Amino acid sequence: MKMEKSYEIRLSGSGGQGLILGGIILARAAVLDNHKVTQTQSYGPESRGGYSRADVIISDRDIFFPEATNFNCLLALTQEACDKYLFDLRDTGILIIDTTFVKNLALAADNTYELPFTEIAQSELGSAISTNVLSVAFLTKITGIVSDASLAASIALSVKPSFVDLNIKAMKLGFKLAENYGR
Amino acid sequence: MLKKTTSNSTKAKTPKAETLKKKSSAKKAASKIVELESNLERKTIIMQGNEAVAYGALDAGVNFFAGYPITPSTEVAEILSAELPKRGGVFIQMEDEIASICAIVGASLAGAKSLTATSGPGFSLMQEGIGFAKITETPCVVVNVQRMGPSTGMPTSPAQGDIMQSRWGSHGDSPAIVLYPDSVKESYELTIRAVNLAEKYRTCVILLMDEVIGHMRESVRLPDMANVRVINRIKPTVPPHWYKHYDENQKYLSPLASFGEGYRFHVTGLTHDAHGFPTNKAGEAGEMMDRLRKKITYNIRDLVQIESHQMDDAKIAIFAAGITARSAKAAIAMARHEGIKVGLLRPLTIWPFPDDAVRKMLRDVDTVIVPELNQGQLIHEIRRLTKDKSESDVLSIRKVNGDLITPNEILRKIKEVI
Amino acid sequence: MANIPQKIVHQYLRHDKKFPHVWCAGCSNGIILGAIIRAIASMELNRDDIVMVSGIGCSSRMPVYIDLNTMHTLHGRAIAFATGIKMHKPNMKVIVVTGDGDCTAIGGNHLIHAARRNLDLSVILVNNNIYGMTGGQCSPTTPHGAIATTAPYGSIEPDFDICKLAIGAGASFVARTTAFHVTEMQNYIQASMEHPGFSLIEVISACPVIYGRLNKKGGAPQMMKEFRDNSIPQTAVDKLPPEQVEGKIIRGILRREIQPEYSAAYADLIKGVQESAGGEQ
Amino acid sequence: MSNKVTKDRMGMIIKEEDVLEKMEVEATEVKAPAEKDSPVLIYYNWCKKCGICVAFCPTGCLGRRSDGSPYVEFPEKCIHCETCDRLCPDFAITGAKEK
Repeated sequence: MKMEKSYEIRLSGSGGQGLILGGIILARAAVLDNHKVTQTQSYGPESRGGYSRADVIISDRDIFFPEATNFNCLLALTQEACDKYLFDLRDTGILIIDTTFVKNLALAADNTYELPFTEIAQSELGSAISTNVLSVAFLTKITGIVSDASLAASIALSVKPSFVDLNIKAMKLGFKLAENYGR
Repeated sequence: MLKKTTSNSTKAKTPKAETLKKKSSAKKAASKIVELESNLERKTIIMQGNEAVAYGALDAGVNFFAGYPITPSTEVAEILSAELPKRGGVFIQMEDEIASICAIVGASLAGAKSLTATSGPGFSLMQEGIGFAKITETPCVVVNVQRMGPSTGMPTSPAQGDIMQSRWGSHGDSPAIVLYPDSVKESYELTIRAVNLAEKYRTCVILLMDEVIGHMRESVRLPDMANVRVINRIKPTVPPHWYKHYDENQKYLSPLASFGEGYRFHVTGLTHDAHGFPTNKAGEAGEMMDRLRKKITYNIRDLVQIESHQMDDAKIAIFAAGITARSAKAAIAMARHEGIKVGLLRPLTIWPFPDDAVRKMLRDVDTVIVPELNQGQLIHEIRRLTKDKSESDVLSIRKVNGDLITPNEILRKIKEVI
Repeated sequence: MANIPQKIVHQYLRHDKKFPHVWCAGCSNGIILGAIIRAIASMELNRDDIVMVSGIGCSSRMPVYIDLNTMHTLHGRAIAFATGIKMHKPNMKVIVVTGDGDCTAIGGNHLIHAARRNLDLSVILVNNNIYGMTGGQCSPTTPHGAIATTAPYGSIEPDFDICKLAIGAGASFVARTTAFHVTEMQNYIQASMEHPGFSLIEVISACPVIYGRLNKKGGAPQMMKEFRDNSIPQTAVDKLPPEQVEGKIIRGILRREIQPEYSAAYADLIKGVQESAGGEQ
Repeated sequence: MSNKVTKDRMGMIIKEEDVLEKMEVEATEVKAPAEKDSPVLIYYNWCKKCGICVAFCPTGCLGRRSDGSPYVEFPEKCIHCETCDRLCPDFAITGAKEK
């Protein structure tokens, strides 16, 4: 992993998309890779809808400020989230957007990856429920921030036992999408 | 005293055999705690601040929790509702926060190690009960995961508005022990310390948390159970007729009997004499109030913990607690990168206020910056202690809008000074 | 010496406390305390295993005088403290002594929820229809039209029927008696302590110095006579024409049912959780 | 001997020691009946003279002095029912068991 001082990731979208769980999975995977990590979140009062974001900072030093301020990577699953946080992305940062909901990209970043994650989850996996894992797996493959094995182990530890198989399937699909992206 | 210490001074210690036995039985249980205790040596895991409080409480021997759901402290109750029955402890969801504090005080007098967790509005409701625990010298712990106020405020947003309330909130002016962690690991450690101090000093100890720390997940490696020191209350060793519920000794720490042990004492929220019976004689009332004060002031060296971060050569000191101290550390790293000599002083024990330590550390610096997520509370304590400095040398950064003070905001203030 | 009569009550009083006690002349609290003591004595309970918890008010001064494990707590919160004690030490008998204002105004929430949980507490609610200790303000049980210092023109509020409230909230043992019916009171207290579940005994009591004086009830003997003449046992209610029941204090055990008790249910939960945890290995 | 009376937190009057002393003095002034013959024992220090025992004694055994305190007027009338004992709010009357 090409680590700078620390690697800041923001997962953003709306409540119910499972972004906080996505953040936990990513953070736990980083722990399994022996990195130091903090994961914070902010969300509105509603469990479904409203804004939601999860920040993950991965570093090999002590992390002081736990919120992402200057992201190395931004995942945006809704138009509002994309509009709101895009300006805090570093110049060299990676932007990953879900084109199912993000139709209008105000500012084109250099490293932009566009895929209709929700649609893919719906058609390939039968439900939009694992959009979070699908997109986080895509993100980890693109950024190389955590190892594949750690992500798989983290998913197994973080989701309910009955959902492990579905999410592992989603993860593999995410990896595949990343490997084939742009080809 | 100036160095951050993680272990607590103690006399009592859990017997090792019991610890191991507890471990093996907990191992069987299928739950989150498997990850925590699957090895005798604990490994690094990811954990939330509130989870750390719950497991800290369990490791400290808490066996009674009464609480009422309130964001952002609910995870503590949720975890304990699952974990306490496994260890034979009691979890009860009460009808409100007032009932919760009363129930934990009642249980404590019956011999339990008890704890409750709440947030701003609930903490306000608990104040009368906290005063009762203090005057009756009953050990208990209140965890207050602070959120933005006043009133309902912003339930999922951080603020540090309860610093003064935790000290002065209960009517009738009594001393307080309040601890303030700045990380998930420290939440675990200070929860254990809070329970230990409550047992040792027979009072209600408050653990102040920031919403961000309560909900934040961090990679942590908790100490092995064998290294966790647990303090239990001193039990009376005299026949019942000689027992005084509020005994005097040089350190103002007195034995505590429990209901059902044959001591048949009386507990009252009225001003009382050494036996616990109501009195309105000025002499006895004054003695009681002195006792409440002195058991804190005489033991201040045991109570105060403070972290000194890069203060050796600092010309500017930042004084901050909890999550704001982490912003400050980030700002210090940036400032030092530019050659600015800044340091941080962070109280782990916020009340009693670490007067001596702060005074000593501030003597060597020119400027003090006090960032806090409120309208100015700690700043007054610092101004009180730095009489030789002018107003312009003690600067405040205040922010109450639901966002954290960022490292850049602190850095900007640092640059204003130089 | 041998001929000097021994009063059983005196053996349970704290001999080093100030007597005469704090209550006014003719106040029923002493009578009720005596009945509680006789109930405990006749049950031959070990007094180390009994806790008496009270809140704030005249009746709540009882614990100071009785040699048990005693606790005098916050206004309205006695039941909440008692819940903590009972849940940690389920084998102890927990008696709560409380007043009408203490238990049904400021502490109403704790009353209904303890009744709902059916936690094994014996709540002895001393109903004197007024806040005596603060000098005679109206309480939730001040009868409609009665005078109080904060209802100088007569109370316009309807009053609580505490027993109906407790039954409605799920209390499994509910009884009402008066301070005059002292043997009946003793029996009810004993029955409530033997009953496995939440029990509430409403004792209609006389406050001659404040309530009696404000409402021209006469002295303590007159008020006690009124209790005697103006109350009917519940068993007689059906046999009497309605006009003779109207306005009367109805005495008796109004509800007694065995229902799952909370601390026992919690003990079962612990057992179940520990067993299933052991079996999963 | 000052008649010092203080009020506690809720406004209830608490009698200080000197009040107690005063009552002791009173008690010696009232001549108690000869204990040996009396069917009930009255602790005058504790009696607050409410009159309940006199009012409810079923046989009229007890009488009331001019200051309001009870005394055994007709010892022979006592039926050892202990009504006075149970109804005394001040624990001041002890009913003797029948010999």
